[in-house]
Amino acid sequence: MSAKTLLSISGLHKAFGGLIAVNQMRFDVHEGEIVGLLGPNGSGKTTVMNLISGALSPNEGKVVLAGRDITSLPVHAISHAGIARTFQLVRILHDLDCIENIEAGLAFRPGPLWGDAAKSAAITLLDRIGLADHAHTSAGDLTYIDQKRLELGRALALQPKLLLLDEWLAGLNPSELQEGISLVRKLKSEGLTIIMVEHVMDAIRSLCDRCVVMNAGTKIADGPPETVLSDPEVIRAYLGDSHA
Amino acid sequence: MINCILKPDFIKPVFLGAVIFAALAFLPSLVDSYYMSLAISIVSFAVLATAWSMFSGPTRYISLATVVFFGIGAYTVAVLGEVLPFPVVLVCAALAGTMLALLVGFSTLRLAGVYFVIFTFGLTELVRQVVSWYEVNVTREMGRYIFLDITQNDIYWQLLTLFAVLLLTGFILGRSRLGFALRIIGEDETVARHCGINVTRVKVALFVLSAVFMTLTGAIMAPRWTYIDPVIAFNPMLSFQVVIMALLGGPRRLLGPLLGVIPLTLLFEVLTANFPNHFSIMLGVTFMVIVYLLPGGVIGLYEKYRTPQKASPSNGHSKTEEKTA
Amino acid sequence: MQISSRLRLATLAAATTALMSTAALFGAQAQETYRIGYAISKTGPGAPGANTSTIPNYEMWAKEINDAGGLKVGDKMIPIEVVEYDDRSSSEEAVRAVERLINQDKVDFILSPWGTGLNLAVAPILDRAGYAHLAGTAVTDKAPQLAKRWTNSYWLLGTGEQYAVEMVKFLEQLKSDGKINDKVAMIAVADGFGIELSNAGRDALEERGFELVYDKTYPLGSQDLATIVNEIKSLGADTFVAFSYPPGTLGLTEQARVLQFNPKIFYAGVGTAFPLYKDRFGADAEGVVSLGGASETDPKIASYIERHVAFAGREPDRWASIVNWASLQSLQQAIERAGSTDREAVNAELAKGGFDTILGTYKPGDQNFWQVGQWQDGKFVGIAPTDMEGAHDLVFPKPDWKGAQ
Amino acid sequence: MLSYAVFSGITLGGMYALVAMGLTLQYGVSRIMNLAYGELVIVASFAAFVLMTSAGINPVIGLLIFIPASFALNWAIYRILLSPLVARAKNRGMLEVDSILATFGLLFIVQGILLVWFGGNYYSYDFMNGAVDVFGAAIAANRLVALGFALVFGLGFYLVLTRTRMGTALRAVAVDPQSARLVAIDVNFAACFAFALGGAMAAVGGVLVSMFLTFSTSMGVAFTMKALIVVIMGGVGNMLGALVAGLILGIAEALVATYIDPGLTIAVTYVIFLLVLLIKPSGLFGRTVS
Repeated sequence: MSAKTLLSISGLHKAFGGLIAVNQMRFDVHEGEIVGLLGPNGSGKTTVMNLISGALSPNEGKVVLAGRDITSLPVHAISHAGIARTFQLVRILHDLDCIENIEAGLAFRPGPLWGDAAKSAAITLLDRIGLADHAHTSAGDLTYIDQKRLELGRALALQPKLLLLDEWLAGLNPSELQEGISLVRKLKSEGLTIIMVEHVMDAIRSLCDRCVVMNAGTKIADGPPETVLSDPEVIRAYLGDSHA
Repeated sequence: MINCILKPDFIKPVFLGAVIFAALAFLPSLVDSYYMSLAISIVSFAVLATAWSMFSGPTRYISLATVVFFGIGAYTVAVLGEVLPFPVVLVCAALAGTMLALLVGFSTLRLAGVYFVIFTFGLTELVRQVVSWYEVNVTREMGRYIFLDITQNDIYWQLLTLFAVLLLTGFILGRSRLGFALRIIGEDETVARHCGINVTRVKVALFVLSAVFMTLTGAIMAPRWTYIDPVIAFNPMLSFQVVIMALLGGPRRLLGPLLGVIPLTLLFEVLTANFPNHFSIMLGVTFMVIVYLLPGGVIGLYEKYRTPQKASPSNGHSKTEEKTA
Repeated sequence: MQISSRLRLATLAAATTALMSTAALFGAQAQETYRIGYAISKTGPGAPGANTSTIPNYEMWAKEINDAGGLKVGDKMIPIEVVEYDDRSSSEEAVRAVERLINQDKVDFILSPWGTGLNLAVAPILDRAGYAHLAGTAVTDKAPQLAKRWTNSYWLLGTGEQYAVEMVKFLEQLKSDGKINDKVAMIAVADGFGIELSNAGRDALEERGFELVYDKTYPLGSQDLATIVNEIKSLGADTFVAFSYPPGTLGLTEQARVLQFNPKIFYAGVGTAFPLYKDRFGADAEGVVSLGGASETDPKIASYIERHVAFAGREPDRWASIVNWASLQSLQQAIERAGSTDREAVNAELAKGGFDTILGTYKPGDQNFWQVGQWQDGKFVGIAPTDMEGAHDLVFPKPDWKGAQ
Repeated sequence: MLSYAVFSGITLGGMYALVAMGLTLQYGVSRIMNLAYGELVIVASFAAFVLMTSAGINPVIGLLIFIPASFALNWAIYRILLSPLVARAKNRGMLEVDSILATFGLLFIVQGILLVWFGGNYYSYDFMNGAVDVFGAAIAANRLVALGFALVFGLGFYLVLTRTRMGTALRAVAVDPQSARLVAIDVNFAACFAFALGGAMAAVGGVLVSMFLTFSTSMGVAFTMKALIVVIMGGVGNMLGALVAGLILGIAEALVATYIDPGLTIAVTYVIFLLVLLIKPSGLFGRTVS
């Protein structure tokens, strides 16, 4: 775990009107690591993801990727810098088929692929995420898990340094969940760095190297999953005072 | 790009299109000048509606600025027509249209829905007022005369060429990365951004491209009228007509607008020719009929046009990120 | 859904084509009538003007001729058949309508549309097809050149310059008589007409030693001119000149009345000679000066006005209507003189002139009508050119506004 | 000079506001982008003209007839022509496009009928043109009447909308028709009522402006566009916003005409309008679009 720091956020602050969603947030992510971003609903996890991916820009603070300050860059530039994401509510291009959905990721990255090269790369990638049979299916016609796979595939097509998964495992049935976990594990073994917002504890325990826990917009814990999950403050945040 | 062009699924439609356009070029030798003037109406509206749809189809921005660019083109000819050779004038018109489109594009594309609609309408009035003011106070010449030896047939051929170029551009665009980016933006702007697409730049590029064709249409049409003043050049009815034709035909397909332009131009013509004193009433009734009795005509196309996924009940293009976790 | 919508469109197109071919069929009927065609602004921004000075004249002319049994061509009486279109105040519509009149309806003669823009738009087409063009409502400084460019075109209302200069000559006389000071306030509508007249007026005024204390324009469509009148009121000009369109003319007069702005000369552009103006301001119209004028003591003119009232329910305006009527009278006489409906023969007769009209002996394009007129005792009489027969003396100074009810 | 410019600007702005208020109700509450709005204004102008010139009845008294008549007419327009569109629209965007197309048709029909009846001529009549001295500035009485109506309506409706049960219901429908339904508001009735009320206000505007403007059958579109600008600038559905936006435009026009160039009066209204749109797209008093 002494690998280089890939992502470093510090002093991150975001308010919507009077509501402070993220307050003085800071943590680092090292290369090859899977970091779980945990916390009760409304604690600001997705806002942090949006701040990292550029969908929102912070009021204060810094996001540094591989030594480069990417704070407040436009979304597409952050994407070019090497951050890809999936969305809490799955977002695919419904009227396009699976190949085209993947091509969307291939065609506009640095070192873009287009035409025949993109097509064959897309098919390879579909194979890797287990959608080879659906190459020409409209994305809107896929099952929920397949849509999630496709969205992940599109993110991978961008060849990111850092992948943000926002509750990517939520809503899956037990067997789908196992497939999902092994897919993410495969990605880690290929050396990809991942931040995942997740509520599924099995997944967190089996996948994450480290967890950052948020409550009411601030970080309350940071460490290996077992340590963090037994931290009294974390338990209090999730379950209320009486359980501490 | 090259190998893409050489593919049969590219060559075939282009070849077919070339044959059709070549055939259409012989129209002047077959019909009298009344039908030629009707043909000019159809082709000019075809260019305008197709160019409008090129930008508005995928992005769903309803622009009423068509006549701004059309008028700029017409005015360029009025100002430079007797000074420079006509092809050079056309280039100048295209440049003027590009400049204005860049300015408008970068400042307004963040407006959504009806605000963009009203903005573009306001822009038409503003440009008309500014041109008037300039002519009154600077050139002291209101109303310009265009005495160019350009015949009706010349105008027809020029418009036909412009339409051919536009369709070819649209066709190539549909197969290019830019066109693909536009399709993604039309589906989901947020995803497009996260895929690394510079959405603003793509939109502005398309806005400029469509504006250039509108400007050129105005430039080509201007010699037909001999006399141009701001009221003639910036008549807002033109923008409305283009929107309605494009919406009726279907703005998300390359040839869709043509399906609105042909029947509506002919319908207007029949009404004009047969009901000189009741044109307004007949036109109004026709509109009502289209809206109420042909929901397949407007609404069906509209659904296809505006809301491909049922998940976005709000105005399609202002999807915002979920703000809190 | 998609297929059915396409199908519907196809049906629509088919129906459209069917309708069009019937239209063409009607157009092709040949019979013993003289076919008069015109496309004019029945709707759009040009409609009020066209309805005031042109449409009633066209309709009344056709009716009077047909009531009399038709045009007397040789020894036959040929009735007039009218084909009319609405150009919706658009150049493109006007162009297409004229093409339709020429090629589809194959009319014998085409009457002019309303306004400078549309007359210029159709002029080359009429010229190419060999039709004469009696442009009744175009005021353009290029009128002499245009008449040369298109040989059978007649620019009946002449140039903007002539009205402005005639008016200024009048003012010069008043100034040298010591009746008015050398200060003039001028306002013009920002449209071709207003700008041409104000350009000519400015040059003519400055040449004759007047000082323009106010020289601005207002945008077309603006009726709210209170601030302009208020400012002008404070400038001490004895002469107020507005080259305005009817809504502006009425607005300016109204504000002058409200503000009790009483210059010695109150000149307001198009619209003053309209019956509307007298209806609106009643006795306060007295003394207001504008372009146009009519010699109502002339029995021909009096009869014309009377017939116009009977036909259209209102008086004609005292400027373009009169010139238009004279040109229509000329056309009738040209056809009858030619003794044939042959277009070239009629055109040749038109070019000869010498017609007996409400403007006296007249050739289309003659500027022998009043350039400056004034409301006097409920009549809009001609006052300049002063050497024209029947010229009235100026009522001077304009009586103060009596004010509204 | 300054005070006169400001006063005449205020009367001018009052007229803009007056003409726009009905549209802000129709568009804000009923969600109908009514392109035929200006035609309804003109219809009222013609009605006032006919009443004045043929029966000699004072237009202000005529309002007693025009207001209920226009209310009924607009009620019928909504019930017969527009409610089918409302019923079939799946979302706001769809209703917007539908209502634009339908009222565009209505615009031509109304204009066509007026044209058949009245022809294309200019119309104007003389009523209450006497000057009234307002702090040393002579202003025509009819304009002051129009300004008075604008102020009364603007402030009155603002109070009605914010202080009464009916007003709260209308505002609820304006903000969110779905949720309004949940709290037992009859949304259809409220929308229809607001549309009819907007139409009645259009008639008031039409009658009052006919006292001092020259009008013709083809002028409706100009009113629609001016009203639309005021509505969007003031914030859709906001009466007070319409009043303020109207006054701003009026005063700006008068100041520009006095101190810069009367040739720029229309240009300046559009410049202000476009700037407001760019800086605050939801209008001066509008809620930010979420």
